[in-house]
Amino acid sequence: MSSATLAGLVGAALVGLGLYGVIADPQPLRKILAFNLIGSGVFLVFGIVARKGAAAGLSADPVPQGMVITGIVVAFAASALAVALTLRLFEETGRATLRPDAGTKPPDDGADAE
Amino acid sequence: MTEGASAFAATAGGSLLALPILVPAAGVLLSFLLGGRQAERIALALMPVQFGFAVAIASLIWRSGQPLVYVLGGYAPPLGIALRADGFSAVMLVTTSLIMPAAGLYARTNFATPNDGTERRAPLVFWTLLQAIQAALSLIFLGGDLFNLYVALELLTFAAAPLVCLDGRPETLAAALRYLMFALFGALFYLLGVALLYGAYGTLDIVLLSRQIRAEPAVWLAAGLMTAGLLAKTALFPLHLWLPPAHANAPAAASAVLSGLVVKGSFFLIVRLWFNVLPALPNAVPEAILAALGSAAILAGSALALRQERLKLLIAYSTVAQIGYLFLMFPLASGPWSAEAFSGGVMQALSHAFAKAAMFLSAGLIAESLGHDRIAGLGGAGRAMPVTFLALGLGGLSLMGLPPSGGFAAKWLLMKASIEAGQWVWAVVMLAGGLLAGGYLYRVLAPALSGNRPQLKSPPRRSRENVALALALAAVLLAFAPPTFFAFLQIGRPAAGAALR
Amino acid sequence: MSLALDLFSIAAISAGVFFFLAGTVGLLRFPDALSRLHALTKADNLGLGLIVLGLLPRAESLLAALMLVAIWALVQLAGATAAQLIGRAVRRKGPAI
Amino acid sequence: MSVLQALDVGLALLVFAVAAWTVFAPGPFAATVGYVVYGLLLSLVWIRLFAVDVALTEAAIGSGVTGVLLIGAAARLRGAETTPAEEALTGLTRLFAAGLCLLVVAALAAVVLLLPDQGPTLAPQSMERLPETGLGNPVTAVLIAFRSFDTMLEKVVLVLGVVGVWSLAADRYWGGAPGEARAERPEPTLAFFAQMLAPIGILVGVHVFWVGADEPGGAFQGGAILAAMWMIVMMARLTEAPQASAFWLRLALIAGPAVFLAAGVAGAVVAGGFFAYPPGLAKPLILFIETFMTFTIAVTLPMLVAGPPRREPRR
Repeated sequence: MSSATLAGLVGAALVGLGLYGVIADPQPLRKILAFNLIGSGVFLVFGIVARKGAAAGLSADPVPQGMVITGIVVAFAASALAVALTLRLFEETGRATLRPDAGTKPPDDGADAE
Repeated sequence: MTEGASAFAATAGGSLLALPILVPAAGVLLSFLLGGRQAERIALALMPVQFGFAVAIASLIWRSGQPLVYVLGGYAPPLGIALRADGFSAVMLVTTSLIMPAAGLYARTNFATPNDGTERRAPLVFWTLLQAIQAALSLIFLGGDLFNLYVALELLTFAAAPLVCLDGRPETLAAALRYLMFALFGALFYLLGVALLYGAYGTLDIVLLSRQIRAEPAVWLAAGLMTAGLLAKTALFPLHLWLPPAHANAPAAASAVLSGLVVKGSFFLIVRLWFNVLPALPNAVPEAILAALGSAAILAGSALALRQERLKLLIAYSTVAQIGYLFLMFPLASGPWSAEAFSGGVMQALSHAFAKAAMFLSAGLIAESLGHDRIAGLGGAGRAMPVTFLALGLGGLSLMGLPPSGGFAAKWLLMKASIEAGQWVWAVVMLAGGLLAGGYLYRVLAPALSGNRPQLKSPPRRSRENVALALALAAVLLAFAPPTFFAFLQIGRPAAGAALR
Repeated sequence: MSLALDLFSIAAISAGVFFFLAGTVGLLRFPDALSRLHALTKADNLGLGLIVLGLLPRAESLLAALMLVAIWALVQLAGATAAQLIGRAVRRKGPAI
Repeated sequence: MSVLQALDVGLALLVFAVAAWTVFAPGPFAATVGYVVYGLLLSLVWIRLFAVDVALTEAAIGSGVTGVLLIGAAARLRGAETTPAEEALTGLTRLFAAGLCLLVVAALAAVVLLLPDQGPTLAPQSMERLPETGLGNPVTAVLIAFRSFDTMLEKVVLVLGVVGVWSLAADRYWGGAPGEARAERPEPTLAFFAQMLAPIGILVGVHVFWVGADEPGGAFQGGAILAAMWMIVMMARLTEAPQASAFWLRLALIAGPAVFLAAGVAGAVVAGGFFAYPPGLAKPLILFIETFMTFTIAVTLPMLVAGPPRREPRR
């Protein structure tokens, strides 16, 4: 198995781990971490695609690499916005939770539905 | 490569396509730099310009009968990025450029900079992000490259999420965070699908991809991931949980834009994906799944709307239901009745955009005038503010699908297509949805039009009522769209060819 | 000559790896924060230093060799600062880790 | 199995194990520390994929700056670590979530294994058109020439990120400064470290940006290193974040996308198309744009980490 395929499998596993974290952990900060795991898994899939596109004297296709660099910067900005929201929510309410206040939504769709 | 060259022969006037993206983007940067009152001035000044671009693009497409194409930087796809506009893009651009100024004019009261020119938080953020939404939507409607469209999706998320919690109350913060999480999830899954498509075909250009796509595992997985991601952003049942609190808690002008336009952005991409990128797939099963989720959304959204105690939440849940109608076009839009179903779906997107924007603006006026938006406390309010309730009611016509309204035209077309296709079940769902919509609107309108006039905290300003009314009338006027309008929608629609297969 | 340099590299890098290993074991096994810190900083600095030393003869140019030394120096600086700060935090808040 | 393959497998297992730790670690703080380690390991994976530009970006932004952001957040969220009982998921939901994730992993792994060893690629086209740009690094050419539209818009996303983060300020703090005020007596160790490191780091950042035209590196990576230096100096409280209302700060935040956008529009006038570079002038123009982009990234990242304004503005 080439190191590229191995990295692709790691990417697949990271997407799965992150997805589990996003669904199963109710704390926003843990969800943000999990989102970053999914993100890096997705980037790794781009990475093996780039590596398998080695040609013309390049050891990896530069186009997906450019996309990953763009993606990493966007992912950071998204984390920053999510962190700022979480901290403000914590300051306002003393807790950090995604549950909207009771009454604004029916009781049957709780945090498990994320 | 010769084949590629013909697809990217720059069409006359193609450079026009870059402007509706670049001009509001420049507006965002300038507004943030100059701050204070300039943000509002720049935003409002650019709106007619944006309308001009949209109309110019539409008329160029109309005159040539062909989609417009523009290649950025002289680097033709697959290496570079192309912009493309077909009939559907053009009507969505025009619709956006009409609803934006309405929301802007309405919002001037809520987001005014004080007379001494001191910069305030909410106005600066609102006017800057409103332009960002405009830029992001333009890019979504015009983008011809799947990764470029990912950037557009993120642009839209970053512009829309902070608007939800602009007033800073804890429940709005939670709603915004939830919205952001769903949007991030959606964007990442979309991006994963993009990676797989690039890995399979080495291009992300929509036209080049559509020529090469075959039914193979990577494509199916990519299609599934991208659709799931976009559905989360469109809030199709059962991924709708973020929408009601977010749309109901945002300031009214922002709600109008979020509910009327922003969810249509990701819906537009689902249409692009299935009709423009993947028409070669045997897509009966996935399209039936989309329509089944749409049906569930119609029934569940309407039923939940019936149970709401606050007007804005009711309207937000009705968005959940009305989004469902959009997805009924999918199983119907291949086959001899495809043109009708496609037109019906687009008509639903347009009429809901106008109607829902009108209703959220009306609800905002009601909440400001009464000091609350509890449905139980609306008795007689229709007598105190008749124009507002007229706008609310006319918007409601479209939701119910009663004539004369764009919603009626949409549902009529979809129903005709489903009967012609022998797929009765969608027609039944549409009828049930119409009845339920009638039910929840009756709950609001019936008490409001009877009973004693309540004491208003402050009567709504006539100009703001007129803005809401104009949007509602636009939703009504769509019912009278001439046949040429439907012919225009078909320009550049690839499924027209697929219908022959 | 080259054989001698190779042997030198192998010896220095192996010694460096040993110090890293020892430091890691110390980090995991020592009972409290300060002694863990002690294990980590001593071993890491020495370990990295030996690895850099072993790599020096293999550097392609003088610039590359200087960069290796610079990396070592920067890690020294960062490691020393982090250790100082952690030590101070432990003294202030008690050794609860 | 060769030594290199064995190292690859070991690295893969390590990355996976640390990623699992960040999901399952008992506390958020421990999980966050795990994430930083994970980011550094990941940049090694990128090196093994021969994507050095990405490895630099991942180390600087994905692990470094994101790490500072998340650790800061975890520290401030201490006390909110316990999950209220009503929010804990039932075993059944967890099982369902795990099943769904396994399904996604299995499908993705299968598709990854099915990808051909020599896949479709744009490497030849990139190399063919690289000379027009005057650059030597094809990744930089993708970012600043072939797909410059993406990059410009992504810079606008960063500006929106700052607007979004600032929008979370309390009204009375609008226009004020985020982060901590400058200290009268800064912590001596940290201050010494910042004073030592910052000049070296700035040199390295500028170097990484400058070589990016021809070698791995560029505006993103260099900008991120410069950003880190400013963050360290602020963390040492030798200086404080500027006021959000400061005109120069706003100008710095938009300079990158604004210059990029202006150059793109100018292309329509002088080079026959939006975002086209006039032949022969491409390289100086690209370096000009990149200079502003580097500067803007260096200012934007610390502002995103610093959060919304937290002090009343001085007028």
